[in-house]
Amino acid sequence: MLSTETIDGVLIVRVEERRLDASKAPLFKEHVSAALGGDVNRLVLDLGQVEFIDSSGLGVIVSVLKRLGPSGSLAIASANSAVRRLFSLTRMDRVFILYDTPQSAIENLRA
Amino acid sequence: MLSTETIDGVLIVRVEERRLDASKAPLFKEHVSAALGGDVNRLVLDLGQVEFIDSSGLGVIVSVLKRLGPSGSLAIASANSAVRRLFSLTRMDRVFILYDTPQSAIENLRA
Amino acid sequence: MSSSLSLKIDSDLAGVGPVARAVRALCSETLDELALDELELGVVEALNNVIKHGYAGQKGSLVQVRVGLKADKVVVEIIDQAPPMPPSALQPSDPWAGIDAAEPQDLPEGGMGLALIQMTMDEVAYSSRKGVNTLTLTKLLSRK
Amino acid sequence: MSSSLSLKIDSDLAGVGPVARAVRALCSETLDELALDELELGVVEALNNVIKHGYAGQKGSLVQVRVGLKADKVVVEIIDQAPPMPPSALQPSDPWAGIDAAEPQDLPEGGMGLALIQMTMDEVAYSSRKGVNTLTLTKLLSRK
Ligand SMILES: Nc1ncnc2c1ncn2[C@@H]1O[C@H](COP(=O)(O)OP(=O)(O)O)[C@@H](O)[C@H]1O
Ligand SMILES: Nc1ncnc2c1ncn2[C@@H]1O[C@H](COP(=O)(O)OP(=O)(O)O)[C@@H](O)[C@H]1O
Repeated sequence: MLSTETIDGVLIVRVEERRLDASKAPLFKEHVSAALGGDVNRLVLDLGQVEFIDSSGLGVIVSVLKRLGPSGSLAIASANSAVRRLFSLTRMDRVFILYDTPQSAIENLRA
Repeated sequence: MLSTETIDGVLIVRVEERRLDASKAPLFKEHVSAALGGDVNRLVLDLGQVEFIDSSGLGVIVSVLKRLGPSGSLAIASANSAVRRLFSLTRMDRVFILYDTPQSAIENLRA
Repeated sequence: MSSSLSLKIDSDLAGVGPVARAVRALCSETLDELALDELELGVVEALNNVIKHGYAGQKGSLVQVRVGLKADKVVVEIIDQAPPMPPSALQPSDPWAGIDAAEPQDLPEGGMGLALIQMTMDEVAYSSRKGVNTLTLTKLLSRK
Repeated sequence: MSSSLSLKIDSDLAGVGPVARAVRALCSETLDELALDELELGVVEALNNVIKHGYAGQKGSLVQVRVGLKADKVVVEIIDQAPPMPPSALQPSDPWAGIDAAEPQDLPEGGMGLALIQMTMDEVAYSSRKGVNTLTLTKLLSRK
């Protein structure tokens, strides 16, 4: 469901599902929680393989942001047009920054 | 429906349709025929934008090969897996060479 | 071309994705990509709600999806026989009110489905008669 | 999950693509990519035949497509009320016999549809009763 990598203290979580929807949200939440160790507070969510997210999937992403706490940051990378539309409809594009590639997200979190 | 380009005497026909099927085969045949001037005999059919071809579309491709005559050659470029499957099911992969890119097709036709 | 499609699926969240993609595919020559993205999202949220809330997440019941392609619009009907939605559910709501000033801790994690249905569709209607609920979602064709 | 879908479309070649993609989407969690490619091709050829030959290329008649997702197979039925296929049409044929030795001029440009339907499907059955023709196409799930 996901794979992770750490670069310069930034945790990259690559979602390996085509759809993050209500049928997968509970398991997705478990897996991301497990990936978040105690001291991670900068995270890039790589959505390059994701074609579709619904409100349940978005809810999990918001819950991750909350878990990172006030000092944490969560950037979104490689969202396709359908996912970008979800973020703009729900105004979550004001809460999360959407980067075209994981690389540019990492650079910005590091800076 | 298609755009053309000539490189070193090789005519490249880029199909600008997602599906080449029975609903479009007659018009496709007209357009390719128009693109084939009198003295073209080496042609690359670039299927990079094509997601699906049925037997009617394949029939048009075969008709183009026939029009090129005994000294002509027709190479296929950038066929996706569905199109490759059609070519192998119909054994047309023994008649046409399928190249991954238009560039490699052109190089081989030129040589 | 005017055509209709009727799909019957089990009330299983795992079936929602394939059906939503089928609806999208059926409308793919009629709507543009942005409208297709919105349609797919609205249909998914509506089906999820029927299964999660109407049928309390239980498999084994039928949900019907009807798609009508008209000259000027696409109409998707979602038909179920679960207990109907409370009328209050359909009142316009904004789960993101005050989001600009909000702390992350205040952001909503749920309760966004109905608002998304309204935002992605041009018209939303709901009727419940003789134990049959019909949610009618309409997407108008953009005048190209 | 066992589910069923029923699509009714006008006998218009322009409608075949969206319907075939909808069938593909519906089976997308059930079959692998290669099987989906084959299913889509077989369904397109069958629908084209009904419209081109059964209904002589005329719009205005109905063609119904039913998709059944079973535990071990996908069954697609194509139902029409056109004059039935001649029994000879269904005899196994090989439009590409002798293709290895053939000159380009001898390659077939048509007459490949029925052969492709047989090659892409695991089972093909045809019945014609009381003016209703049903072509049943079955794709078995590969045992993963
Ligand atoms: N089909 C339905 N049947 C019954 N109740 C529903 C239905 N759809 C929505 N509701 C009610 O409306 C509420 C809001 O739904 P929604 O905005 O989709 O958010 P969520 O599903 O995340 O709770 C639900 O919590 C539920 O109480
Ligand atoms: N649904 C059908 N109804 C009537 N005749 C059909 C039907 N399908 C196929 N046929 C007959 O079988 C022949 C072979 O069909 P096919 O192999 O699909 O090739 P093509 O469609 O290119 O002719 C057709 O030319 C037609 O005479």
